[in-house]
Amino acid sequence: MITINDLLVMLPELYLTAAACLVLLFDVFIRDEQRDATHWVAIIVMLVGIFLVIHGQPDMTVTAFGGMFVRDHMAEILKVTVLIATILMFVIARPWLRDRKLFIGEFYSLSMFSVLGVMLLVSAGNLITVYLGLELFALPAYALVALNRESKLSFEAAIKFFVLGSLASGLMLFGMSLIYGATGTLDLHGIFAAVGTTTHLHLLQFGLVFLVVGIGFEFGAVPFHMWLPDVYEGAPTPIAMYISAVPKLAAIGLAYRLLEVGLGPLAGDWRMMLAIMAALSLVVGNVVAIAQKNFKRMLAYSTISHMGFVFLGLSNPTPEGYASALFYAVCFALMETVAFGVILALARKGFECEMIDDLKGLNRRSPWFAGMMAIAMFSLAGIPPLWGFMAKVLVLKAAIDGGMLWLAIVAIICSIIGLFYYLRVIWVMYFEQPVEGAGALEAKPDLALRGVLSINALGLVAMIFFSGPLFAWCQAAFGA
Amino acid sequence: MSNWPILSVLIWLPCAGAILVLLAGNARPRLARWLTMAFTVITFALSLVMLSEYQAGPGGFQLQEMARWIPGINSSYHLGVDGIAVALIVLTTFTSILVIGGAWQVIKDKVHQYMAAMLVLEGLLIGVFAVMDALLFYLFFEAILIPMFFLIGVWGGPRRVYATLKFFIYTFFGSIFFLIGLLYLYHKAGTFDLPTLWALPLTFKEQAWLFFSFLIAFAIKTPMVPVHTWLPDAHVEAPTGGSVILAAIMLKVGTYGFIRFSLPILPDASEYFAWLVIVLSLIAIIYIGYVALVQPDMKKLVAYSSIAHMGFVTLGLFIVYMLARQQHDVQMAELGVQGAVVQMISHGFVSGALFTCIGVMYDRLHTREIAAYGGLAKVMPWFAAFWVLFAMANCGLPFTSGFVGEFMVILSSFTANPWIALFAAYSLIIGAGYTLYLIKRIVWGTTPTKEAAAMPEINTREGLVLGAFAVAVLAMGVYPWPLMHLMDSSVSQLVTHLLTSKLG
Amino acid sequence: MNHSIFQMVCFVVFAVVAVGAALAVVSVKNTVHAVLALVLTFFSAACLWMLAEAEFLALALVVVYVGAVMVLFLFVVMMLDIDLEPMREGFIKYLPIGIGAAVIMLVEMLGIVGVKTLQIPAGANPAGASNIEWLGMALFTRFLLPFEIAALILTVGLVAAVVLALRVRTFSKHQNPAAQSAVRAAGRVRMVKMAATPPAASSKQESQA
Amino acid sequence: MIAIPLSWYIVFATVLFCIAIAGIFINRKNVIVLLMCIELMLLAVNTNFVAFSRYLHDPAGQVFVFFILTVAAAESAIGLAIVVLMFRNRRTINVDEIDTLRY
Amino acid sequence: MISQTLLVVLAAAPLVGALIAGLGRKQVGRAGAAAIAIISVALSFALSCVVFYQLVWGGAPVFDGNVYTWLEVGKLTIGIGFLVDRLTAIMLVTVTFVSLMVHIYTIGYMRDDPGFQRFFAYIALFTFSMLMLVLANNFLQLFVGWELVGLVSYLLIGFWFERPTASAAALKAFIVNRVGDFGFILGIAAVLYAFHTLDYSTVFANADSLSGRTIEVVGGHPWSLATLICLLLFVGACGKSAQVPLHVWLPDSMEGPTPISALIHAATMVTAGIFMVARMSPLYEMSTTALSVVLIVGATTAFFMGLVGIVQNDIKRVIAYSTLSQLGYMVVALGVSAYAAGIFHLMTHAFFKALLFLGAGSVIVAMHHEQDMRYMGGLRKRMPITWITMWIGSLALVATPGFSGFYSKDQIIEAVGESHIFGATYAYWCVLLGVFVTSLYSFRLLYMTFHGKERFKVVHGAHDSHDHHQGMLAHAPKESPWVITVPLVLLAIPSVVIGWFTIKPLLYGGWFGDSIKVLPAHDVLAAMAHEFHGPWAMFLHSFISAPFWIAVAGFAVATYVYLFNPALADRAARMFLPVFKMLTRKYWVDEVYYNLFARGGIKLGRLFWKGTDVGVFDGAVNGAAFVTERSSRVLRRLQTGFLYHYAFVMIVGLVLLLGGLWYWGLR
Repeated sequence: MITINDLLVMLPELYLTAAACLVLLFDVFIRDEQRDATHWVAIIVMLVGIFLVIHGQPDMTVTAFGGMFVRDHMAEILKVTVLIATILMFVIARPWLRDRKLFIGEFYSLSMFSVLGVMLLVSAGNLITVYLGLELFALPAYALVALNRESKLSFEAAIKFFVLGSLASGLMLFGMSLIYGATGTLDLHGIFAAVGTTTHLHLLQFGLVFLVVGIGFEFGAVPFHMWLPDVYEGAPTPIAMYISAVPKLAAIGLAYRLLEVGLGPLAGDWRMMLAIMAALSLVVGNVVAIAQKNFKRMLAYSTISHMGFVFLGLSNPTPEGYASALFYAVCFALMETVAFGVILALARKGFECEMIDDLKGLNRRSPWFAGMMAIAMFSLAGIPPLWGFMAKVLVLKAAIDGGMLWLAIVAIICSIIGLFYYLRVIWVMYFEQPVEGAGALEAKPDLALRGVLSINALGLVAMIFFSGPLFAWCQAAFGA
Repeated sequence: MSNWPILSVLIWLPCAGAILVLLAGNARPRLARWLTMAFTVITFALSLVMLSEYQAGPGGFQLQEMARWIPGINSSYHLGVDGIAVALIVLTTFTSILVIGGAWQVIKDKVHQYMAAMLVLEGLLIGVFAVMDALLFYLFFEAILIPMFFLIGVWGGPRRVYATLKFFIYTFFGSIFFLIGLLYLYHKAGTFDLPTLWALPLTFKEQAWLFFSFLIAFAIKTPMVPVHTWLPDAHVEAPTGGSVILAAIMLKVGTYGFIRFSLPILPDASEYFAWLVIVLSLIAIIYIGYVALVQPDMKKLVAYSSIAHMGFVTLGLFIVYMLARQQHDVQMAELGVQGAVVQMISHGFVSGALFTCIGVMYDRLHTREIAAYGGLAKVMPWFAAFWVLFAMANCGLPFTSGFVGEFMVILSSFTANPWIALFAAYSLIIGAGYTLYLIKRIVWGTTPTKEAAAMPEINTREGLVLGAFAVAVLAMGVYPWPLMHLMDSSVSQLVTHLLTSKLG
Repeated sequence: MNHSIFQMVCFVVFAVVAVGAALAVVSVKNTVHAVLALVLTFFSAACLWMLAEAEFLALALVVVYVGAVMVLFLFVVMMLDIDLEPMREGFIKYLPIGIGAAVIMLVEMLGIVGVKTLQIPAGANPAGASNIEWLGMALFTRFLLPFEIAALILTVGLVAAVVLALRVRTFSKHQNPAAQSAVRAAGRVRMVKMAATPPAASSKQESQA
Repeated sequence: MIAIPLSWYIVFATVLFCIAIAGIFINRKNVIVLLMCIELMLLAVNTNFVAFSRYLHDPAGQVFVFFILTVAAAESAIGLAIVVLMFRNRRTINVDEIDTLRY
Repeated sequence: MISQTLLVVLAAAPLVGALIAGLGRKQVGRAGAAAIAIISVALSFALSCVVFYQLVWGGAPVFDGNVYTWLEVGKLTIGIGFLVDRLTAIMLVTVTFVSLMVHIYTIGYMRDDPGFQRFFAYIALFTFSMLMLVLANNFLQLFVGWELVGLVSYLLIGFWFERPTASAAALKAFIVNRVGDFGFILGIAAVLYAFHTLDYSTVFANADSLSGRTIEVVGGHPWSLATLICLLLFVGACGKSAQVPLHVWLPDSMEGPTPISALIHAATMVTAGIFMVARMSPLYEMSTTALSVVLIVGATTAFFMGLVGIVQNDIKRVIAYSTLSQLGYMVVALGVSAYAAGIFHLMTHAFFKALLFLGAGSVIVAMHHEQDMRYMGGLRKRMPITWITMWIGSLALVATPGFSGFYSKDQIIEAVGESHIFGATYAYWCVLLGVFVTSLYSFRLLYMTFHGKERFKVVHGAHDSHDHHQGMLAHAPKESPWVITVPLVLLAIPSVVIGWFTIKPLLYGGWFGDSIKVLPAHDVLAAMAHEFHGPWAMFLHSFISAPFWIAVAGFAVATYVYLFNPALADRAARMFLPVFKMLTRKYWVDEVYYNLFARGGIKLGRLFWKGTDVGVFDGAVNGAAFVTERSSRVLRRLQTGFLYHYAFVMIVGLVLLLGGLWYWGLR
């Protein structure tokens, strides 16, 4: 029976559903000049969402709707991070959107629906909810990527994202169908329980491969990464920022739900697959990023390599391993927002600050933004004392503890290669002179943007002190 | 024991200072300079307080601090110093003052950023020497790269991009293997706390793998042949202050790593592979000596000479096993280690001074080509006197600091094996060769150009900086006992620790 | 027995038609034909589902897919006015690769699954309940949450499609709710101060009229 | 009572699935055919679910199919909207010509 | 009792003087610098005399104490301290006396030099360094002094740093000395290895323990530890005392101002090696092999370097080769365990060789820094005091009976005759023939300089001593001022008489006591003691001994050739051209060294730098970067931009994962 308790458990989601619909409606009655109202309403809505997620969080895992919905600490962390990342996107994107006449209410409502999808996905307790959450996240994302109708690149990115995304979800569904056939249930716990007794283990393993492919796509791991660079480059920059941060968090939830909660007993199979994908991602991502001239595209390849690191954590199917992967994903999401945030802040009407060369001499024009970008780059490169370093340490540790020393070594060698392109960004900003007439390098005077971005960047530094509590939180999420 | 966290203050005070200096902004260089100077001087004073609070007699790790950091992986904010660390910290704070003084009017562009980078660097370097947690050590160990990267890149020479990248990626390359090694150790021990790791039993195979993962990191940082090529490039492109810090302190981080990690954690592998390090050290001493001989660029020459001198440090550290374990001569082993550490400190002063000298010349003529100079003794007699003094210290003249460490290492290495001493002592000849050949070309002789003849004598500020270096160099040479006494207990504890095999 | 043979024959026939139609979908030159082939595939598949006693879904497939989605496809195909001639270039060239990859995949899939071992005896449907009732009960009890999410997805689809495809033409007449709601009395009615007496000329005209 | 072995359904679905996938990368010209291939793929998946559901006597599979159908409809809408967008921008829906984003 | 304070003052006074003279430039002034330096050295000299008195006549015991601890590692302690015994005392007096003379002399010699103050600072510093060396009570401090004198020598040779030859000579001197030090420090290391201490007292007390101890330097070949130690230490002595094959620096060191040649390169520093070996006598006595090596090296130097002196034309170089030769004599004495004789010759040589150098300096000043004897001649009338004192010095040098050099050198020759160790016969012939050679070049020098025709021209208006034409002088040479001549006279006196007074106590009176140790088996002096009946008897006896007549022969040849028949010298040179060439080219040793070590080193360095360092090490690094970048350019091409390729890649990934599962993973 569905009771009021079931509804209370998923209060944040219910709230957000209602809020998103209201924002959609609200915006209709708003004139273009008053669009700021939508903006701030959306942000407040999200902030309240964070409050609800944290405040209503029970100490232990709670389920609702007969196990369809699971509310646990892992979901909590992911939801909070996703909400934060989205708020950051809202704040940082506003001037950019305004310059490009994209400052429309649908941007906000679609984003919120997408976030809702992620929240449902990471709380899913059933293959059906997994699938629906995924689609609820993905469909608005396709639309958002295509949002800039004037752009020649936007729709191209969207069509690639859409076709490949649909292909991936089709593959995943195929896998789900096989798993369903082998276990006779769609409930993740049920599947877990049935793995031991099923007579169709091969069917199960076979389905597993398809699930892994779907997860790999969501992460953007090689060889299912092909969409990623094109989408990053083609999508409007705020959306690229969103795509870079949120799906990765969703994917962590997805991977944990499917692989551990559902198919934990098959860890021996899937962790090898993840390890192989990790190694490929690390190599391809880092190596190809070196040749990139477009900053967003470079970040895309860097993302691919970072997903390799996340897999490093996942390849150790213990609470520690998952915690490190979660930690990494959270950290990664917040690093990406800084990197994208700076180029968003520097972009102007008719000038996308997209090429790495556009950043030349930034330190002379806007030392503060150059500093934040430098922090982001060093953090992405995993140089201490920045947050990215802690994340790297934790996943490497997880891999080594999991007996994947070879993978850890591949990872570090690749991160050496990766260092090159991160440093290039910094040297372009600091060691080179600004291009003549590049007045655009002065950052936007938007106070909210500056404030939020600064807090985010300084957070990357400060987190070295607070990694302990966060990691403890992540560990607690997986019952360690 | 003091009850206030002096080590933490030492680490974080300069970092806090850096923030203040950054806030001073580009428009107020004077404020930035004075603020920086104030912070370095206060830090130095505090380091002297630490020196006085450290009790050399009992040795061991003192002034310990412990706080939770990342309990999830049993890594804590654990600080503590032994005699060796105390000495190195004081070296750091002392040199920092001189570097700031040296850069006073030389750096004109973005003064606040330069000064802030220097302060951060100081804090981080102190951190490296003061930590007792492996992960924390790694954190500081690597973090040094960031300010250094900016120092070379922003205020450096024309090929700075190549140099910084090479420097950064090279050193990162090494240390990342170190990280893997640390994580493996964690895997075995379940903690990053150094004392636990020192006591951790390890099989020989594990030790061997870990040894190489550590070696590659420290060898690059030290740097040892054949992974030294980043150093000359980095030095040549670095601004004077960067060079000084790089040579005087950063290189010590590598050898300090040997002392803290390789030797005590992996005694058996270190013993087994000591020959390798010894051979590399000897190659550094001789081979690099010859390379230094033909450098047309002063900074490169001194940079190569640094590599050769660091060879003595690694040599002194690794003959320990031959002495202590194979010949049961603990006395000589201690002499070797002590010599290595003294050499570290001494090299800090000497190379720092030499790079400062080169900086002074560069400020006047804007070239580092040896051929562009000559007859300094006539043009700038005081400066020439400093040059000769530091050059002599560089080739190990007695009563200068350069002599003490080399002397001790050579003495103890003879007992290990006369051939090692033979090759090491070759430094006496080749070291004198390249240093005095340099002196002959720039200090003696006649001025090659009108510009070179019109160089003004050093001003008071430069004189003070060089004078401070000179005092340090001479004091350490004439009366090294206080320094050794400071470290004696720690060194003997280290050697005692090394005597026990971990193989059980 | 006859009954079961009949079922098998039916299955084979529909399956062959469905596969053939599917092949046509990916290979025919004309997009409109491809859509129609897809419709045929769906029909055949619906029949197969019917054989599996999933009557509701079979019907839904026909109604929803053939009736709505495929029509949408056709509509778009017609609307876009696609040049058909160059559409086939390269098809033959890449066909072997495509077939090769597909065959390898097929072999792997069937090989791993071990089709022969895959035997679950099919029992009777639960007594006393039709397929639709059986499904309905599940849908609105256990699967209520997904049902709601699905509703949300449809909403999103709607919104997204509108955002993307709606082109606001300047000459078209459309409502602007924001403008409508922002209307105030002052905006609607303009009070005009007028002279109490009309000008003489106009009164003259009036009088002439 | 049905007499058709489960494996027949599975084989059928698999064949359909492979055709759909092959279609995606054989087709180099028309984006709409890509969308149709995806529909085909989903059909294969649905067939699987239906069959399993029937043989396992579990309604969940068929419920899943129901949702897949729903989502697929929404998906097609968005996909076609993007295609329309593309056609407006480029006056073509040729897959071969959308390679501005590369390397 | 000798107080430690006194010794500290003794040693530190010159250091203080040096610092004040050197650092206080304007504040002190030229006269002030000179005064301070001279006063400080005079103080040292006075205190040295006090020490000498206390030790010899005051009955004070040997002083051995540390001033402060220099180094402490575990149980090993090395201090800076003093050991004052009679050996030290005699060195102290000699060093400070000669140094004082040179200080005074410098006032005149360097009067017009802009580096006047610097010069005083250097020589005072030198005195300090030498005192450190002499006073040392342990090997470390010995090495400290050893190197410091090398430093000052370097600075002083390169004093006129604007001359390229001077700075080159300075560099050469330092590096060749460093080669010696290289051996020396290894020797110290060996001592530490053998005794676990560096204190003289302990080492010498336990020297016996060396017998039979071996060390395997080369696997399977145990070497005597004593021999190893002694040979390594002797390498140091070779460097500092300019013995073959490390002699090359000394002739070149004449680039320095003449007072320096007198002080450092004749009287004091170069004798440090002799002093050191004498000091180490307990160790050397443990190894006959080492003594033989010492003997042979010394003998070779004594004879062959003397030969080179015959063909030199530079007045200072003649004396320099003479110094080499005389140092060889001292080393020979050490080799036959006649340490006392070596020290004795050291002392007498210090006086007369300082005298000769200062005399030469006087000539050079008079000749406006013209040093080539071919442009001199007939100076005796113009500068009589110099002339006479130079004659006295030369007579002492050639061992004219009665002069100080006679007593010391004759005893050495005799001692070699008495010895029976390996190489003694060779050494005997060398030293004997060396007497002839000494006589020949000494009188050649006198004749070419002071006698015969004046070969210089006085051209008024030709000024500036630096770029003059050879043999052209602006003013006629005249006698030097009193600050130059007084030291000459003061040095001439001991050159004549010191041998007479000191031979008996020093050689036969057991005067050195415990500071020199000789095994009875080696003790040639003891054997000679039976035949010694006092200096007067020795003087008389000399006229029937071989050395005297050999010296007379040398005198006769020199007189005939250089005074009466100068053309004969050229004829002889042409006749024995190969020999002549060999001597003028100094056996080509310089050329060989230069090509082998200097140019060879540069070439090797260039090879290492360009070849190995840049080529291999850097090449590997840059190559790795290049390969990465290239592969990046290639790999990015995979991202073709075509949707169907992307899908294809995904499917390939799927197929591969499935294949992998099928192959490895199925259970």
